[in-house]
Amino acid sequence: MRSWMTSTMRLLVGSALGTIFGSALIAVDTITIVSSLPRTGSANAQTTSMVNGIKMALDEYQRTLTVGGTNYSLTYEDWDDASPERGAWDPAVEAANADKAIRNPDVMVYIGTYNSGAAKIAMPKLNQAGLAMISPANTWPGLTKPNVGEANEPTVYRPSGSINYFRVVPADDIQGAVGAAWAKELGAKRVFVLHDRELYGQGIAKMFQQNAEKLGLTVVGTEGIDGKSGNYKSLINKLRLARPDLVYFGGTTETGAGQLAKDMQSGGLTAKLMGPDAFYNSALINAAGNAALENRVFITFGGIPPEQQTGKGKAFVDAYRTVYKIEPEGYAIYAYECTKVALDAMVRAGKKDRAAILQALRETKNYDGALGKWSFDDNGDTTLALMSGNTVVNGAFSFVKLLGQ
Amino acid sequence: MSDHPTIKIIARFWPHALLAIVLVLPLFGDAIATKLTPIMVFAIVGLGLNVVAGFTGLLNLGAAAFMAIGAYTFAICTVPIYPFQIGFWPGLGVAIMVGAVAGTILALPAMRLRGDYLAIVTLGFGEIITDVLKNLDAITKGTQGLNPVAAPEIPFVTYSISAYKPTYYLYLALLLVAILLCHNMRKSRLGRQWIAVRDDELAARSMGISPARTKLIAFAIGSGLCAFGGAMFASLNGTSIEPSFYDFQQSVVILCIVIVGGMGNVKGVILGALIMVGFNSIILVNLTEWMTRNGWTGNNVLATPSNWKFMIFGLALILMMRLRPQGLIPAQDVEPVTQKPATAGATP
Amino acid sequence: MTVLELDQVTLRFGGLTAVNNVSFRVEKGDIVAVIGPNGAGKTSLFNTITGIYPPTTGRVLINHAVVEQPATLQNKIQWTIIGVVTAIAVTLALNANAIWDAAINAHAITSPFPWGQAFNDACRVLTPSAWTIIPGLVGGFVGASGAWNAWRTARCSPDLVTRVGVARTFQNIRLFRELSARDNVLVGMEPKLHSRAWDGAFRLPPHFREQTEACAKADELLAFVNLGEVADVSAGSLPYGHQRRLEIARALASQPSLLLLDEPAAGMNPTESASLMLLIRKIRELGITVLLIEHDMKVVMGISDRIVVLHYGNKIAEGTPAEIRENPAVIEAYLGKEAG
Amino acid sequence: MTTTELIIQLLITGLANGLIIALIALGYTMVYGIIELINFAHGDVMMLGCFLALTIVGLCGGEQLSPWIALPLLFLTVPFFTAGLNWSVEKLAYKPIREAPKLTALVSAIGVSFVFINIGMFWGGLPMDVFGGGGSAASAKSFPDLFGWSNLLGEQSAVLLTPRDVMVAAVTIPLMIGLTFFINRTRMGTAMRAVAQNPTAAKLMGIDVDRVIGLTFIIGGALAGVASVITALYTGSIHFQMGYRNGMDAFTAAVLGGIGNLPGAVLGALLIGLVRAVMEGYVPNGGQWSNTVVFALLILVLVFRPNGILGSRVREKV
Repeated sequence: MRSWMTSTMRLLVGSALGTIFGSALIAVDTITIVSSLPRTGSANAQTTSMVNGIKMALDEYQRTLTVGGTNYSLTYEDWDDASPERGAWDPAVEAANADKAIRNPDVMVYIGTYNSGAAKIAMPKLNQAGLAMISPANTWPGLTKPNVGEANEPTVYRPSGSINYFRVVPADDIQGAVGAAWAKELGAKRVFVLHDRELYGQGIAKMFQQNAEKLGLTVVGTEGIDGKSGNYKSLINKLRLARPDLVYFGGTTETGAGQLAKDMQSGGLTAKLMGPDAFYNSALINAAGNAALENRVFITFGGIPPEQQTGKGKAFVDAYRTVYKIEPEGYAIYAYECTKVALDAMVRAGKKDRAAILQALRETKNYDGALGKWSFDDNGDTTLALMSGNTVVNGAFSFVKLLGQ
Repeated sequence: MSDHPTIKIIARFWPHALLAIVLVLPLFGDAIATKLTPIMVFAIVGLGLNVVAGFTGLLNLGAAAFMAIGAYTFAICTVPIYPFQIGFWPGLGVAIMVGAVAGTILALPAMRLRGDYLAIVTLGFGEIITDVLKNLDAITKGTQGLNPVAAPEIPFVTYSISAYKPTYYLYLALLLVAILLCHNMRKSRLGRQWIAVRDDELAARSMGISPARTKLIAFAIGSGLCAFGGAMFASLNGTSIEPSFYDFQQSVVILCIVIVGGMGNVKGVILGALIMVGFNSIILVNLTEWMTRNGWTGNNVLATPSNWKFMIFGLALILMMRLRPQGLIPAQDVEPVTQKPATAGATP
Repeated sequence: MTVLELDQVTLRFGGLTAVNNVSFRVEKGDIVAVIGPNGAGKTSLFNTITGIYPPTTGRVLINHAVVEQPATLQNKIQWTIIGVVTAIAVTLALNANAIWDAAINAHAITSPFPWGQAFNDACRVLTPSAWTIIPGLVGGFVGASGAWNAWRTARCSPDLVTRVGVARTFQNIRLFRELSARDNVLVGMEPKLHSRAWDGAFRLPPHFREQTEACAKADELLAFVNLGEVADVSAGSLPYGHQRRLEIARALASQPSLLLLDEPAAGMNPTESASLMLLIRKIRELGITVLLIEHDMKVVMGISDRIVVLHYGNKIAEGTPAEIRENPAVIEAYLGKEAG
Repeated sequence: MTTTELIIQLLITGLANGLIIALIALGYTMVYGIIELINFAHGDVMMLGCFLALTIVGLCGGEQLSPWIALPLLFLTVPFFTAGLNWSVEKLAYKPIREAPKLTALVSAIGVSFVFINIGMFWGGLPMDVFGGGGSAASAKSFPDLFGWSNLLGEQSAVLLTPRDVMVAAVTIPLMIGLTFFINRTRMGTAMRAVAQNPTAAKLMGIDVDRVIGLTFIIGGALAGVASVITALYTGSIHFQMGYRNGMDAFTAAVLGGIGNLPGAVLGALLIGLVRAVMEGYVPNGGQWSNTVVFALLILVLVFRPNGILGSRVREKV
């Protein structure tokens, strides 16, 4: 009687605490995958598409996975690392997400983050806990590569000494180089480099500038602009004074890429506009309209764009269109690939164990996924260096050529 | 508050109950502790703003800037890439001092300004600080943020960084110290000066109080506390985070912490921090997860729970102000600043 | 002995002359009343005496001295220091990136760090150029002139006047509504308190010593004005008559040598004003000189030693109550020409 | 580009941006003058106005719509909507707490601002072509270019003057003159000034204070509505978080000129527009310092003129 009461009490208290604090009751037959992405605020359009990608990957497995002969049900939790009062990722929330993931024994893989700044907070925590983290969107090179970012990167993110962080998206140093080479190919001689003074934008602008100078292009100006500014009409004046034939903007559609394209057009500037993968989403076309973009904007993007996909990539894009009735955003396929490679690693690990799964991820070689055939290198980076050059035609992204071959 | 006995008991004893809960909560697992520590940090920042906005009545819309100053000072003093590396405790000390000096510098030109002019100057100061932190990238590493900064440490005790309980109790102790200091200051001569200046500046001047000096002290102490909180936050996250984190939005959150609980009283700030930060990191998160788990979601923009966060947050603020315009703990319920000391006998 | 002397004081607001060339003296131990029709400039005169509006021309002498922060050498040094510090700060801030790059980022983080070398490198970056000097000079100028401007506006301010022993009450009661009655008195005691901010914050002995003493004194004063019962009630919730008396207690708390009462009997019934007269006499017995503005002629004639009459900002008469009662100019001012 | 041309160009962009800020600032400063509330939601009212404008344009044919139909259509609908919105906000969120401490209303305004931001985001999810089909609700939306790209000074001219620069001036300047006339010459304007001076006295004089406050919010909202149409046409894109920046610039302008003072708000706004134009359009790396310069200027002005450039000194009644 007594023991019955105690256990009931424990169950009640446990479930009460569970509902209050969100720690799910321990269920032996569940593998949980969580994603930590900014779901509130301006990145919402992009992350919604990414979450859709993750869900599609799980649905392909009917939400069950056989690992080492045991059937596990796959649960997915879509965590928000943004807070409404900030309208963007929030360090406190990201830290809490990481801690929550560590403390939930069912969580085997942490998909995220969207912002490299957020990754810097989650990475050391997850590293110590030995939980695998795969990012579909972080591109700051310093997160994985030595001698590219700050002096102490990436060792600061690896307090345990081993690697637990992987990314399926090529880092900015590759993209910067590819962008600069393409700019030269497009006939640009004078380039003006703009950035939005955010971690991502400033980083990639720096990479582009270094490579452009290496290739003999003249950088006629660099400028940090305000991503929240209402319009860039004044800035256009400065650009007109510098007479560039290509403007590179290290920024995102959330930090004014569309507005910049629009103002360049209305300001009578004929220079081309080049941007990184963060331009590659429908939000850019929504924001700037076709007229300001058509054959004026040039975008580098890791991997092959949806409409050029063949095989698994094409299957993903088609399935996405069928299920969600809209085009997938740029990062959706990466989120999808993250999830797929994680599930693959679990199967290869053969047991529900963080260390084993981590080891299996490290050993991922020649994975044949939606993005093509690729491996994780020793830093946890994808070996995928193939990028595509795109522009906009008729209100839709249009593939121009493959880059970085 | 209402005269109903139950409410009276709650009103009287909730701080004690809260303290008891907070003391034992980590025993139920680290998950909750990790969520409460940021709330403690924001409570300290709120206490700092409360000295300026609550006690002295100066509307400060730049509290996050002082947090940033604290976080970055602490980071510069402790990161391994710079030669200072003075460690956690000295770092906190320096952060408080730099914060206090920055507060004084801001207050100097702002001293003569009426309420709302001061508000915009502090708002501008906040924008300037974020801009400067971004632009001085040789020092602050711009948008990269500085890391790793010193982790919290307890003197003479060693523990693994991943153990959360020691940090939890350390931060709780620091919060209690901050609460005690604010309480003491309010009950002392300084507190009387602040409230006198807030209630009627001209009358206070006519009583021999120099409002400029009083406001300067309030700004120095308040900014020092905000910087203290900022340094603690940086230490907790292991990085100074990025400059744009300490923007106007953050200042608004801190201001809401102070106002929602009830301006000018210490208990109110604690309650405000619990509600404002806890609402987001506990209630909204769990609500979203619960809705997701029950399949209440879809691909429509309206059917995604996190898309409603702004709305819920905003409506909560409006309703809270509508139902309790004076804040949750109105100033009238607060006992007098100076109570009769036992030793001072009644005069005939 | 003269406690207060007005020497040809004039106060103008734009085109309006509120006080015009008024001179009179108040001797120690006197009760002096200032009367005059509405808008005669009485309250403006009080505000001039207490330093709220410095006189446009003329002087206010309290205990034979003008209360004003003098532009001493110390002030001038202060402005200079603020200017120089601002200049240095602006220069350093504008070159912070370069300095830091040269001094810190250029050196490997070794232990011990080559501080001397770092300092030299920093100095090398800061070689004079237009970019380092001009913004610094501008900043320095702004800093110094800002400090001067702040001093100029605070040169003559009520808190200084209070600190030399002049306390006042207000025509429209200005208590600290959210403080208790006792706290109001304690605020009035400010000029006599010396404990430091940290004494209170850390509860050091000076805080307790002073707190105990001051509270005892405050309770004594509250009892003096018959408010002993309501010491812990917040001032805003006291009845009107109590508030008037509390204002007096608060003013007395600074132990003034001169007390200015601005219409203390306003809104009082005859019984209340009678007890107010008693109170004012009791205050005089404490050795405090009283200057009051009052419309209630019964009070004025009953307690004043001397009366000053203002009309449209001009002093039209001065003398004992008996003299004023007979003065044709005063009668004319109050009742108009026909009656005179 | 010669120096003269450069200066003219900077003046054109600076003044056009300044005039838009001024329209929003007028709403801020009027509301502040009357009830001493910093109406944080004002910028977001303008943002919702932009979304309505885009919806209307979308319903009427998008890019193909002639500006001569679009302009009257928008100016006749959007200001009514924003005025109504502002008025209801006042009735629902501010009026019930008018007696409470000033900061209570401020938090309420912040709350309203958050709600509007959320509504703006949902609005962007409407399944219309102009909203990109509604698939990505949170992204910025392009506003159709109703005016074309011609340079009014001829294609050869180094100075660029577009029809939209002219439109900004042609709409805002008469509006401001009209507003000044309304405030200074009409009965209702006098009542508004009276309430701003002393609400209690105004009430005793038989002025319906509630009505005057309501009217102030209506006028402020209508101005924000006009501003939203102009902004949408001028910048060519709208976003659900655009209210914050526009609101902050406008608020700064209002304070710089002396809050509560209508010409002051316009002057402050033009000043901010020009400073930004020079910083962003000429000074090397000026873009990243333009906020700092604007606010440093504000602090400097307030050190020497604590009530703003045109603000009159408030003499406290003793």
